[in-house]
Amino acid sequence: MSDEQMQEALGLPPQEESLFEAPPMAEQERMVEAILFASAEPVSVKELEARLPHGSVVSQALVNLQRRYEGRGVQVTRVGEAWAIRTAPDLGFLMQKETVETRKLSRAAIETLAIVAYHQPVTRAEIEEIRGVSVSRGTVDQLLELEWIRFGRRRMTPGRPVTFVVTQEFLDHFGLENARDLPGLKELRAAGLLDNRPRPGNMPGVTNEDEEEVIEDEDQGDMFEE
Amino acid sequence: MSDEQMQEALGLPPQEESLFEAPPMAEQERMVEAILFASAEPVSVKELEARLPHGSVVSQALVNLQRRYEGRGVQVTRVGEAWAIRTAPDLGFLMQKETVETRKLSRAAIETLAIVAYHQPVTRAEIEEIRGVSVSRGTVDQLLELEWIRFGRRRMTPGRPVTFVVTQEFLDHFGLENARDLPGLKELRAAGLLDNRPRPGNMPGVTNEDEEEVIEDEDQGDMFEE
Amino acid sequence: MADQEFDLEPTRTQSVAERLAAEALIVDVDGFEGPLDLLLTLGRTQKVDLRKISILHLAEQYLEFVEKAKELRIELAADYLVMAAWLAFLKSRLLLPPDPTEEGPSGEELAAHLAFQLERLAAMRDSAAKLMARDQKGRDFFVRGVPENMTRVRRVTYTATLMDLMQAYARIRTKDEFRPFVMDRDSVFTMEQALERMRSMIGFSGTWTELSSYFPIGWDGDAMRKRSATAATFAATLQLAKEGKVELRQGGTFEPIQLRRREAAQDKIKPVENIGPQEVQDE
Repeated sequence: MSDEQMQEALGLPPQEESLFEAPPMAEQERMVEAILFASAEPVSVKELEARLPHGSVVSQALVNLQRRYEGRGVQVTRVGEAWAIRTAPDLGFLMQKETVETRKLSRAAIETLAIVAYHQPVTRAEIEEIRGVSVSRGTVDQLLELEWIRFGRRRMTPGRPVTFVVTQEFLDHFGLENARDLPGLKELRAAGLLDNRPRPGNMPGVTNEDEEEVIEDEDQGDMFEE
Repeated sequence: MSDEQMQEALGLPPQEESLFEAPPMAEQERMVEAILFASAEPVSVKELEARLPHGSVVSQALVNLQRRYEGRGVQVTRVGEAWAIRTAPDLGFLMQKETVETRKLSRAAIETLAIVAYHQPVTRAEIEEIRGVSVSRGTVDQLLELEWIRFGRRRMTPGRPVTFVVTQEFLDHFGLENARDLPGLKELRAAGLLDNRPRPGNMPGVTNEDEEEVIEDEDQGDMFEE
Repeated sequence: MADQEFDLEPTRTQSVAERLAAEALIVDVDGFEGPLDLLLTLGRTQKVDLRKISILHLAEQYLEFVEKAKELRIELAADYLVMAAWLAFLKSRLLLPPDPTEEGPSGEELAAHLAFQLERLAAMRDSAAKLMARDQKGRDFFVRGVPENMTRVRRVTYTATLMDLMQAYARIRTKDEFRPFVMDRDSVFTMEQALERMRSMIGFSGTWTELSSYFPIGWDGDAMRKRSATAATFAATLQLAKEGKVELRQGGTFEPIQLRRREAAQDKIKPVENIGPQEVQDE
């Protein structure tokens, strides 16, 4: 397909009518391809737009490129608001050399991660409520260090507790386009299992032993100003 | 093209006759693609052969892959005895992240520019006379670089000094049709633009801020040699 | 919890296998992540869908577990014991007919919430397993092996407006002119003008004369002009006083200001202190 044909097929105005002289779509595709290939980290749509010539239609170039790589050895994948090229998962067996030994996560860490992912934004107290046991500092630290979770906004409830959310790195690591694609999310929601039901009356829960957190939080006030 | 067709086209023996059960050529291509993508270093044919399933024809897969990437944003290139995926040379400019910072023109520069605009063609000596202070090379260079002034005819006086005039670029930037359109002193005054209340420490007649300009000028005698 | 069982039958008919399992649990007490985890594990031995679990039965299983642990002199953490106490309370609530005078949630409500907690924990465990079973970066799929370094280029552009340009020019061209104020000059009487006027007039005023008599002709009509003339003349007077050329006096606040030429003989009178604006100073 020629550039003109492609542009027509995409319902884009012909080049001449464009306000800026954007390169043809095929050229925009090449540019996006080069940038995504060059980066190990996902590249945001915003950054692609900033780096491509004025008037480029990055979203379209991305869709075209993704289609072009379907079934190939590498894939164009979406990671939240960003895009990346990754090897096809079925070829992992060829990559012993590139395989990164990841630290084995404790059961507590894995469960905490899942709770943050499915319940985000979630406070530490809520994680503890779900697991029925207090969350050790080390567990949270490990997940923060892996850059799989980060601090979200403070909850506007007494004590203004911090919340945790999952990161782009989390999505990238588990090959998720966005947090809504978590396996079984819809079913869990439909079953009411993601509801935050208050514990009735005198039921035993987790008594939060680390009160120092409250104090420590005080001087982290500017951490969440975005 | 199907795998069989491709194999036939390449004059390869049909799959069934191969001693080992090598994957189809398209699959070998995917594998080579993934390995080249993920490798930190160029990969030799020997290593590719070791990593691909027995019976794979790596050299052919490489040729196919190279052809497939022709004209794309990245290329399959040979590096000595090894192969790698590299950004297409014409897209190298995309690998730069440019941050543009807009600054206001310095007082010295804007004054010099104004004198050139109002008095063109004007020599450097004349500019200095009007400003009452010497004009640094940097200031003139900056204006030349911005393409707001350029060299005009030499003045037919002793020493044949070069003159400066404003450019079309200048007129475009300031939205003027002609330098003669610039308002005269009387009009400036009537428009209330003659707000020249001297600032403290900057009394009229006092040589202005950039005293180093004078020194700097000493060894710049060659500035006007064309 | 419609199918809540209200008899102790299940405890008595507990199979040998279940008893053995319970004992194995006790040996493994360190392996549990809190009472809820233990309850979930116990619940699984009921071999029913978690939604149909008998909370009463579960409470009894748990209490039995705690009893066994005591017999074996295994020290349980406090929260296990708190849970045991609460489950004992729940059990009594479930078995006794509801007391209408009692406040707080009913036994069924408490049981329902416990069932919800167990189901939610089980769901999260399940989801965690599914998450970890996904293709993972660095294990199943891989990133670019030779990421290219992004060179950062900083470019500076300069800008100026036509206004900047014209103001700059105006600034240069009026540098030599001594006009500190820029306004509509028609209504402005400058101090320089006033000074000039007074220098030529002062020689003739040997007697006290009111300041207003020095105002230029035709400047007392329009309010703005009058104000300007007054200010300029007064400032000029101060300057002259400073120079020692005139004397000033005023009867009181808001009284008219009078002045006269200063004679050489009256040298002892100190000139007025430096009150005038800075610009007034001699060139």
